[in-house]
Amino acid sequence: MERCDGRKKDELRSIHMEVGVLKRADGSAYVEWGANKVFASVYGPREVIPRFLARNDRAVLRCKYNMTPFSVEDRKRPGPDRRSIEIGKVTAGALAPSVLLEKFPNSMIEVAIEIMQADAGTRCAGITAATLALVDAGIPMRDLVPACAAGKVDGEVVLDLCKEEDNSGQADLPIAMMPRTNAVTLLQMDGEMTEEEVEEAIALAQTGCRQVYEMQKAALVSKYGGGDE
Amino acid sequence: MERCDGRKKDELRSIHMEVGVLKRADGSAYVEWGANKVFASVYGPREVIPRFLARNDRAVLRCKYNMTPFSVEDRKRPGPDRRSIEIGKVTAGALAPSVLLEKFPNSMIEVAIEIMQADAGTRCAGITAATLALVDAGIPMRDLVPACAAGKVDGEVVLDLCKEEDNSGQADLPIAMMPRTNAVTLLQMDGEMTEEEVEEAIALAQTGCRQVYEMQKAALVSKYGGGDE
Amino acid sequence: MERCDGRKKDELRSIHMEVGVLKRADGSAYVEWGANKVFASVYGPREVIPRFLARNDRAVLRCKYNMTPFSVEDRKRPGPDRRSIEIGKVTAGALAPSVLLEKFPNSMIEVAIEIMQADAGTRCAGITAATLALVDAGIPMRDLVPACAAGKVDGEVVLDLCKEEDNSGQADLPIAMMPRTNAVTLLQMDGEMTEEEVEEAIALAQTGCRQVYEMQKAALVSKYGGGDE
Amino acid sequence: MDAVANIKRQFIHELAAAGKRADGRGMLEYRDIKIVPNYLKKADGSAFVELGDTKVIVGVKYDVGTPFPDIPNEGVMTTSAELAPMASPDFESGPPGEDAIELARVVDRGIRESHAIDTAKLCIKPGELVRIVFVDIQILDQDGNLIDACGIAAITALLTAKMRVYDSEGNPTDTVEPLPVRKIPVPCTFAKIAGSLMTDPQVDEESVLDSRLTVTTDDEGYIVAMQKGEYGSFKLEEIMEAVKISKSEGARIREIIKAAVNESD
Amino acid sequence: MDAVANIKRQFIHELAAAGKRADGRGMLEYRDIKIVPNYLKKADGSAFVELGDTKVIVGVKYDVGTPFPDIPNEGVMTTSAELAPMASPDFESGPPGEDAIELARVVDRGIRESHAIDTAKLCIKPGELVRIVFVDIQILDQDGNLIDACGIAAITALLTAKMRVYDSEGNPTDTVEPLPVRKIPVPCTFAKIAGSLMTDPQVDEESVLDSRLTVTTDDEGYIVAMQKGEYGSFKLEEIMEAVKISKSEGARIREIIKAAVNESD
Amino acid sequence: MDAVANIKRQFIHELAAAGKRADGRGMLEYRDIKIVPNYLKKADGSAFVELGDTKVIVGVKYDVGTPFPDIPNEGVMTTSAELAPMASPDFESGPPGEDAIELARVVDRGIRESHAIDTAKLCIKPGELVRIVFVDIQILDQDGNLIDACGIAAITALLTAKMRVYDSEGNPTDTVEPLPVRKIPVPCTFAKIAGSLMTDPQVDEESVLDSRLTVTTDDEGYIVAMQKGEYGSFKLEEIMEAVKISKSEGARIREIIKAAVNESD
Repeated sequence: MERCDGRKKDELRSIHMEVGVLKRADGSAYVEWGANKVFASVYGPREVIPRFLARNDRAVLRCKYNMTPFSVEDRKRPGPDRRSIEIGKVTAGALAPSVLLEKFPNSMIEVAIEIMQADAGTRCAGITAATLALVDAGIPMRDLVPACAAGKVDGEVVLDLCKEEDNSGQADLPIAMMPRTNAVTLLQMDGEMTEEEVEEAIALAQTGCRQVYEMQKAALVSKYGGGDE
Repeated sequence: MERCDGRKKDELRSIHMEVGVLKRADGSAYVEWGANKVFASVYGPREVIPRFLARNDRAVLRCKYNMTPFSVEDRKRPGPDRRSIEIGKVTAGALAPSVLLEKFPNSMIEVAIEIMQADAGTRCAGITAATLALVDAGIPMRDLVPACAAGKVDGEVVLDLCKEEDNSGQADLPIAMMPRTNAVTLLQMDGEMTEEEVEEAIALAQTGCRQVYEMQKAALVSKYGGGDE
Repeated sequence: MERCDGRKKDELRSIHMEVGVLKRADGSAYVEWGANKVFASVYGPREVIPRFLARNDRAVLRCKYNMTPFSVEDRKRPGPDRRSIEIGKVTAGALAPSVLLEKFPNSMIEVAIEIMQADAGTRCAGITAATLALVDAGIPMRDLVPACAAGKVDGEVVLDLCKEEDNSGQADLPIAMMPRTNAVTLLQMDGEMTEEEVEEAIALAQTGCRQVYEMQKAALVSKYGGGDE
Repeated sequence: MDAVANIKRQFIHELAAAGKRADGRGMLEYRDIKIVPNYLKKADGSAFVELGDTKVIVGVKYDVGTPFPDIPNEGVMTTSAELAPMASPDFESGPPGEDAIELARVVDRGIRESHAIDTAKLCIKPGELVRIVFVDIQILDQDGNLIDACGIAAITALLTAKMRVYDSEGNPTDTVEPLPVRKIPVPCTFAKIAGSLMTDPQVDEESVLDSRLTVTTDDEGYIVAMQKGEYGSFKLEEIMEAVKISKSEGARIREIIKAAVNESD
Repeated sequence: MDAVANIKRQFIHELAAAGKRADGRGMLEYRDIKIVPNYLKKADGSAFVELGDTKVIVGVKYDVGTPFPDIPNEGVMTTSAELAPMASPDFESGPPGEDAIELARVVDRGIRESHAIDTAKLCIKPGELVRIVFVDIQILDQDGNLIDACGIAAITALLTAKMRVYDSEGNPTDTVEPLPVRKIPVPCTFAKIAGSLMTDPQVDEESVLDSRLTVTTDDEGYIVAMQKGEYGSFKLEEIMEAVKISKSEGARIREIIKAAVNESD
Repeated sequence: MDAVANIKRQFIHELAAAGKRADGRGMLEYRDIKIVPNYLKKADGSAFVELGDTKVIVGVKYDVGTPFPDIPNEGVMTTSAELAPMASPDFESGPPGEDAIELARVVDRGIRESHAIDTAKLCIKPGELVRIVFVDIQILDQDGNLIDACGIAAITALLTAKMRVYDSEGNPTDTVEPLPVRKIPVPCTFAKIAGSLMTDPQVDEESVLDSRLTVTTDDEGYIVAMQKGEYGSFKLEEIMEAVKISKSEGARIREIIKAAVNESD
């Protein structure tokens, strides 16, 4: 099979990561993933506003995912739409299992993901960047959380769909995971796949996650120097 | 005079009531009134949120009236419109005289009315159902509050207009009352009536309310068994 | 040069001021400035709501500028637009230097400006009226704050543009000031002017402000009787 | 504050029970009504109304648009009210709340149900072009009985409103004509305090009333709209007494409106 | 309250670890499903669904409008859900929050991705006129597993929906025909509690679950949508177990839907 | 925190009174300006600008729509800014507040009043079809002086923007051409602290400034927009000093913009 951009079926797009790119945020990261350009920031742990959202047994994790008006083909109206709100919610679900929220009761950790340019796979790029920003902010985590999608294009299961493949493909299945324990923390899927294809896609996406995981570690090392991470 | 659905001038549409139809709500009721299908729920007395609305001499009574998007001929956009907000307000005014709000200072009682299908007279059906839901929730009341409209169709005062009559009629006059004391707690009117017609319409609507009152009592008896109510 | 309404280049439109025109407001004023009709009210110092906006070293000054739907040629939708919000903000900045905010920590002073009829120069008329309303409310001030615009029409710098001049002119430059110290507290400008024209316009607007200042004092005297103000 | 409110409440209730009011008015006596028609010149119609110390301005503007499919030959009227923070320490910024909505809808209903505006004459080109009339209510000073003050101001503003004549092609001509207003609906609002009915409640009376009733009547004495407000109740006899008074007071106020409009022409 | 919540949490977790549930159901046992198709007559299609004590109503209405420029020959479907205050003490008034949005989008995705509606047949006049189908979800009683209840109600309401036939000019005729529905996607939702998977979580189970997984399957056994929810995680084997169960449970529920729809015809 | 804020305030004020700044800059010295034109490829025009540690991105997109009736031969520009929570611990989610609105409007005014865009050339078919240009400002890192950073980014993004050519029928052709930009307005912002004027305030300086002044100048040295901000005041001489400096600093920054754009072509 020939992919539109010449990649092999299990090949990721080119990915570039940078940690600590913003001054004001407590933690930040930039991820370029194919044509996707994504910034993530973390503020916190800090006071919960409004107060009634506070939990006395753990920190509240809030994730905001936003596409800038100029990130997509047709200008998007500023402000949250239903898709953005859903992605913010599943992003929180993808990151929470790894964050030691119980260490910071009555506080709030805020993750913001801004998509400057979108080309399929922004939620995976966003989760990947947000993980780096959490580490940059000094938030203790059980594991890094890489994310990656697999999908079905021309009847075949392939890794990391680009926009063109996403439009013409039969299914898309993004996941996030904690590689140390193989725990899948994000899983969505839309399209049409058999049980076997689903299994193949998840397994393939996991190999993608593992590659992203290595890049995350490298990006952190290049920021914070070597170490035993 | 011949009414479009064959009813006599002082005849109600067929009405069916059921008490305690929902599990989660503290009290609930369902009323089918002609082609109207209406659910009502009550939550409370409970904590007032936001706090600054609390009253130290009585409970706050909040009534929300909502039409589902599919309840009317042309789909209604979800969310409150000006009509719904006004009906919520006059519904609170219709129920409040009967509820012993002074028994529950610093608390809130919340009534929700959801119109699943609308065919003229939804506010009366809603007040009738809400009263049952209040009783079902164990909220002490001075009296049941039945509601019913009269109107003017083809120059004649008739009871309980259906949609077709409401559209072609000259006036509509919904009331609610506490039958024990003849106190009218809801009164609205739009159209064109002489002083005498207004008096006739209110008196006729009161006979309608008394019939609804009996049905309310029967519905409560069938739920909670006999008794001296 | 001939101005469209026959005024001289340094001549104000006719201005009428009245202090204390509303009963409920703590302070109020009405200003008619050419065809502009403007009411201003002041409430406070009073409790800050919501609480978290309170400042423990001074009063919070909030200014709301609003155009009624019928104040302009084409009906304006009710509610704040971006222009109104900006004018409210710069109005607060124009008045704040003069108000002894530090006398009222943990409190709030609220200025409302309502434009009933607009004909260029509403923000200056609003600041002029708001100043009178502040005095009427008994808020201590360092100085009155008159406001006035100058602009460039047919290549010449003139005082106090009316709507027709504003539409055809090359620049508009509204200011507010505290005449005792010559401190300019509002300054905006749009259009196209040379450095020299800007200087001329500000100087001319200042002469306008001084005339408005005298009218403000006269209006206060006629309300509160003579005195040494 | 609660203590003060209670004293005020008791004071007004005792007066009312004795058929008296704090400002010395009779129970069925309105405060002075002052009407300035055509108060504004950028609006197509307007009125400034004072009812005692209550002050309101209504501006009427029309726009041109497409008719609703089910009434292709009729123009449309829409009424909005804003309880701007200027008018009362109790009003807040933001979109209209339930009080502003009820106010606008009760005023609107009186005009609409009396067929005061000949909406057929608002049609420019059937099915294509009609006039849309916006009645905007602005409260300056809330000293009680906004419904009546705004009802008077709204119909006065409509009576003063002018509209451009369009030719058969739907193009505007140079001629203007009055907005086609053929009725003068007048709302009369009652407060029930300590079992007594009174008209034109002042704001302190409003703050302690048990129940409120508005009856809007038209030029021929028809009742065109009614609205019971707040948390109390009325007996049938009380309602009918209010209806009766509304007819006579409505007629009286209608003449004040007519005189003011004629004077301003 | 916190203490009570903790006791409930511990109780349900201990049961789950032992493969048991508070209401005595088996881990993979659904509560009773009761479907009333065509529950309403003003809607173009509707269904009332009870899943145990969870009660939801879905109404389908269509309107006619212009197509999206990039799909000129296809109609459009849009799904909305409101978590109305009636259904739970935890729901609040206001625009849909993230839970309502996720619910609507997961239900929508199952219908959309299975191509259940033949959107080409919603086209009236290519590039000019298409039908827009609104699927509105109303929750009456939230006793757990809203996704499955609403997914069942939505597809049932669509199956009962009728639409008017238009002639080649784009004018409505007197004939109505069924909405073109060709698939019955069924969502199956799992809760993971104390490491154990269970289907159809009741609301108390939802309040203490670690993680949630929904798998939507179609008539041919294809997986058409998946959604992991909440703050926990799943192993690949758990996911595949859920997928397998979804296929069989989906098939079972699909027959219940079909039987209910057939009965109502 | 209040104590810390007071110490910071006193420290910066004392420095300013002595003509000094915390980061060692001269009073009229800008931080480094770094411009990446054409930073994005999905936008029609874009720029990434760093002003010291302040980072902003502006994207330009255009759409095609109908002109305003009163300017049938002209396209339209609209500028929006969002102070996204990413950029500062003080920014919150939600619709633009007054700070974001002022920022967008001051940037917009400079471009609009200098007639930087030849809006006549945005017209495709007079009275029917014009281009609508959206300038969207996104703040990544708020380290002070957003107005200047965003003003620079906005005009740079416009200078890099391309638009499709339409034929006389109003149909898009394959050709693209630059957006018709003919001026480079540059805003210069001053803070007044302890009586001293300084350019390009850093965020700590902003937090303690008495007053702010922005002067926007164009290529010919005309002043095209001014805006005094915050709660202090200026003397005429201070204003004129700021105007003079704005002309020279504006010219200097204009060359940096030109160089960056030329380099990227």
